[in-house]
Amino acid sequence: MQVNENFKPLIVAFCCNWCSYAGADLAGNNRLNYPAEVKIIRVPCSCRVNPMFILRAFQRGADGVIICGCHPGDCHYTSGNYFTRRRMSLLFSMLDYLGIERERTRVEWVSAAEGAKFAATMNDFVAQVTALGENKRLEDLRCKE
Amino acid sequence: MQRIGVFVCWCGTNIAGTVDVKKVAEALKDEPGVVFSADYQYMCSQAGQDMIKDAVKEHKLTGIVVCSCSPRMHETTFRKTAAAAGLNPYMVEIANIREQCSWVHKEMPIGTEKAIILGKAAVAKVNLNTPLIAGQSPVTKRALVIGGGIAGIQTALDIADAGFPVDIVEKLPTIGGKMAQLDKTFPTLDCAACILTPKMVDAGQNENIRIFSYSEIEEVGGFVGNFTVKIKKKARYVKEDICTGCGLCTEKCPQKKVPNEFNLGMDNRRAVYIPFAQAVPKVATIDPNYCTMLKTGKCGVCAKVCTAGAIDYTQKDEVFTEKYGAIVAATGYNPISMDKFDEFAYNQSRDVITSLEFERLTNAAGPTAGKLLRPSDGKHPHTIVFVQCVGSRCSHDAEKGKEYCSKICCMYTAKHAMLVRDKYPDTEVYVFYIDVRTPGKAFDEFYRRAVEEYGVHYVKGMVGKVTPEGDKLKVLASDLLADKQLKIDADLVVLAAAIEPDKSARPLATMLTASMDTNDFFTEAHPKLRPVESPTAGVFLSGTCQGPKDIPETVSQASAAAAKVIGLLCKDKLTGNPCVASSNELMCNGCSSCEKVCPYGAITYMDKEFRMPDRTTKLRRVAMVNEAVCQGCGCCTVACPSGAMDLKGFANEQIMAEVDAICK
Amino acid sequence: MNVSYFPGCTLKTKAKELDVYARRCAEVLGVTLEEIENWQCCGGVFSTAKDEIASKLSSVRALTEARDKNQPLVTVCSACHNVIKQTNHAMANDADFALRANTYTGEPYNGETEVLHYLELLRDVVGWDKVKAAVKNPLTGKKIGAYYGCLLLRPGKVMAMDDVENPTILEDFIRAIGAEPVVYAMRNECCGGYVTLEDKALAKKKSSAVLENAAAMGAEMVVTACPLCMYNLKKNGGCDLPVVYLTALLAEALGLTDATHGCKEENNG
Amino acid sequence: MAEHKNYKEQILRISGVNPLKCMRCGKCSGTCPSYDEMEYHPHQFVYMVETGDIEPLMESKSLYKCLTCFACVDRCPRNVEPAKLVEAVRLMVIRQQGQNHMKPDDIPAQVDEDTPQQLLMSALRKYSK
Repeated sequence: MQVNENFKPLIVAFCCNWCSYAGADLAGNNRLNYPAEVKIIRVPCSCRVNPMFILRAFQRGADGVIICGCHPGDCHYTSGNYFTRRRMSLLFSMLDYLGIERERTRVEWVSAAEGAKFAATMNDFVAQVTALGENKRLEDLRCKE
Repeated sequence: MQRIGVFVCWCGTNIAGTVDVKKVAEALKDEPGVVFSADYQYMCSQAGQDMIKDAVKEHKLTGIVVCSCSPRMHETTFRKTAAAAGLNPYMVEIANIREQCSWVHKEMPIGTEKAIILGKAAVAKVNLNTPLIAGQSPVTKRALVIGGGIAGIQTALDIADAGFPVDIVEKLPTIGGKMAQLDKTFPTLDCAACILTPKMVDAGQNENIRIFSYSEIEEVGGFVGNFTVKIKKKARYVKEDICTGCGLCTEKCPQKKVPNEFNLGMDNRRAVYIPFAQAVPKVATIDPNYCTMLKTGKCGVCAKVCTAGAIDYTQKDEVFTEKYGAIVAATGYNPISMDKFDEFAYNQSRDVITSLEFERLTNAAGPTAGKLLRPSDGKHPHTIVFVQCVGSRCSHDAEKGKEYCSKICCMYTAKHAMLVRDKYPDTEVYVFYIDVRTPGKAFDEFYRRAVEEYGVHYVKGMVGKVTPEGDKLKVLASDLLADKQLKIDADLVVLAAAIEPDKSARPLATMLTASMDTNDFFTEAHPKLRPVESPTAGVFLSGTCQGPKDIPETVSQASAAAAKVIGLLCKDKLTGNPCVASSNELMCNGCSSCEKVCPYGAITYMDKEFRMPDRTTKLRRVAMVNEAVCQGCGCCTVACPSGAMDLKGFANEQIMAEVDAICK
Repeated sequence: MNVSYFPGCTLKTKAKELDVYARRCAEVLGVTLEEIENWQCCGGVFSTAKDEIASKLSSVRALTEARDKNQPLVTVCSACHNVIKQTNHAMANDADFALRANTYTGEPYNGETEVLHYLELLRDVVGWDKVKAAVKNPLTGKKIGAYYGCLLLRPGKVMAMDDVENPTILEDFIRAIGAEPVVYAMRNECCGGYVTLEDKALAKKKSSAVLENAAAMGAEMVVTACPLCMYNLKKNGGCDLPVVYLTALLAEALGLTDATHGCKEENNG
Repeated sequence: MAEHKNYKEQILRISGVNPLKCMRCGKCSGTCPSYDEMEYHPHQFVYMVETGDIEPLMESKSLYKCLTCFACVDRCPRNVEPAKLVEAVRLMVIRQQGQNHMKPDDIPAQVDEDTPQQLLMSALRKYSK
């Protein structure tokens, strides 16, 4: 496989406001590095993430999408992350069918206390997506500049 | 079209160190809708805020983007600034270029590039922001305190003193908690009971305080200002209002072999019991696991001897619902199990005890009436070994114990050692320590007194093995400073067991939707600036459920939590979160998908008349969101198949715009 | 049920009764021990060095054979068990080690085999209830101290047989054969077996500390699974407390033989 | 000398131990059954490897007194595994040419009729290459 040494993937991370966004803040407080390719979008709860957002991201040229929420049982809204888990497993299998590898999508539970886990997760995910290379599927070339 | 102002903060060098703020301000200037862009050293300062206000007026801004620290830090600040300038506070968006950019990336070009993208995403979002007006909800002027230890008692007393009614729910038959079991307290050596019991009595007699003892929380619903809590009052088989606490039943009960949990199983109580003399409420409780009458239907001695007629074998658990404006968690701690540390032979010898058991052994109301006697043979111990840090400070991969320092052990061990030497000068006392940690007022002085005045042998090192043999405990330990392995024949070994949050805290946190750390301590809203609040609005933290603490710290936190509760209960109305779901009636097809996923029951359906284009009317079933109940998770928006449901402040369009801006 | 069986060098020579009784008792309890073909000595000690590969290959081969037969691998000797279980753990969890070992053997193996000590076989496969039911000659009234030593339990995370500091498996065994277990703290301390050649004085000190503690707590005999412990406790224990193999006790309880007479016979044969 | 500096690195690599995890509680030495026979004790092995002070350890008889009983490994609250360091240092010595601590010729004098085979086997494995 051809690997482009300079390839920097574009990663969209949806983080729930109560756990994972705070976990990302904690990673910052503790100065735990992770690649700048990760861009975080704040949502109130991981269950706010509409599959449309993910499709849109891939359409617009994202190489990977990760959704982070509270650990099961710890959702600020009691049960939102359970919905996320079910919705995303369906969506990811559909994306897989469409040719977007499973490794490009991920759901991860990161609590507000897990800054280190946040950074480690992002490092791992970026490495994983980088290894896959650029995502061509679903991409709408009209959206590229 | 919006008129957006962009304000890029340097945060001193926190942001400016890795992000070229001038370049960011410059790059965002040409984004759609942006009419003003500037940078400043500290946007959150008064001068910075004034700069925003001036720009709003001067450039007739309709929206604001602040590129600064996390919105969790200063979103409220900048919303207030906007409001002061006459803007709707929800026309502000924050681009987090500190925690999620400058602090995690090291190189200036990379940090700058990312900051620009985050800024663009925020601009894209603000372009679609609409003014939001928060609803208001009334406040139930009653507080709930969960846990009746010193933390819960202090919180309840302070709230009650301010004139608000407060309920304490305690799972045991009496309030008092761990402090009631302690003998003396460091560093002043005043007796725990002497300072605690007056507070227990105050709580019991205060007209603003109701104590639900022997009770547990079953269910929590609602939100800040309007919690609905189901409380289960367990059957104690004694009518609380009639029992006089005379204790006659507890003397006559024929079932004498029940391990006494108040003395940590070191002696026995009866099946009907009052935990200790100063219990509040001073009411007997029948233990259904041991009561012969409840188990076999034959006995009834307590009912016969009770002159008040308070015994009621038919009593059932009772569940009732109360409404509260605020909830305080004060669930406390327990020493960890010593099962994983049996190299210290805790399970093999009765003369290896934990420090809490030691408290009971030296307490005048304890199993030995305050005489320090060995549990195995009742003899006076002549050599006592204290082992510190048992189960504290363990690494994660050791797969036993806790990673944190339990904080109180150094001081109580110094206290125990000192008291033993004071009362029994013929006793040799060894304390094995890794570090002696005594940060606190008069703490180190106290520890030094134990060494210098009382002659306690402090040994830097750790006990590796305790071998019971004959009536001795052979203690093998290292003395690191002398570079020796010590072999001590001890009579009593006391383990300073790590402390952990009470097991009831985890299910409670789930009910409260309050977050916990990996050790099951409640997480505070901010580790420094909001240490007594949970991130869940209306839930406050008191005492060791938030982290290891000694008594003075617990009491300070308890009072601080009370102050926060009082501040909340003083308000007549609370301004809610306007970022709630709303349904577009014209698109709603009445399918009920949203209703099924809503955890709050905030969505109801109604039949509504709609005018059709042909001027007829049609009755359609449509979703309605109760804005006071909706918490804004957005789950329904994804469930909605017709795209009718959306979330204010985090609308589909807004998030899509952010995605587009990032992926451009 | 058939299981793979790794006897080990000592069970074929100095500790024959450990081997013979293990097989006979297992048969009575419905388990056949199938000896691994062409097994090689485990090496007697597990090297913790990550770059020691060759010394662990005999274990890998035995494990691979058991895997191919789809059987758990059972050992009686504590040392063999320790070496094989630790090797298996490394094959499953240390990818670098597994890669290098597999390069030697040429047959990919990644720790699939379940390694059981004879005691685990009794507890988890046979079950104490079945052992109890098979006892014909309960050792009622005998006070027996269980001697775990170091090899049977440690390192705890790898051996994962029982609680390292508060084990019960041997005590449960003693109860199952009708005797009374005596708990003493030195039961999971080392007898010093490995240094017997190097430093006899140290071995004596360690063994006698074990037996003294067992005797002080009222044990009338001590049971072990390890030939090395057996040798060392007997030779260097400095105490006339009898030390017996667990399989000998089991055989006695199952009515297969009288423990003391049986050993001699088997050793001579 | 350059080669010597390499010792620490090699020891850390073959043992897989991170001595920085040690909080210096001394429990390993408090529980070591061979403590009295050792010149350098388990906690000192950890500390001295960390500081790179390895030659004294390599010259010490302590290397051959460790019983490999793993008490220090299982009881360490920080999961440092001192026994693995002792073994690694020992290997650094006996892997050098002519440095076998026990030679086959030394053995017959120590053996009696009951000596189990595994003892001979493990002694050779532990003390020679």
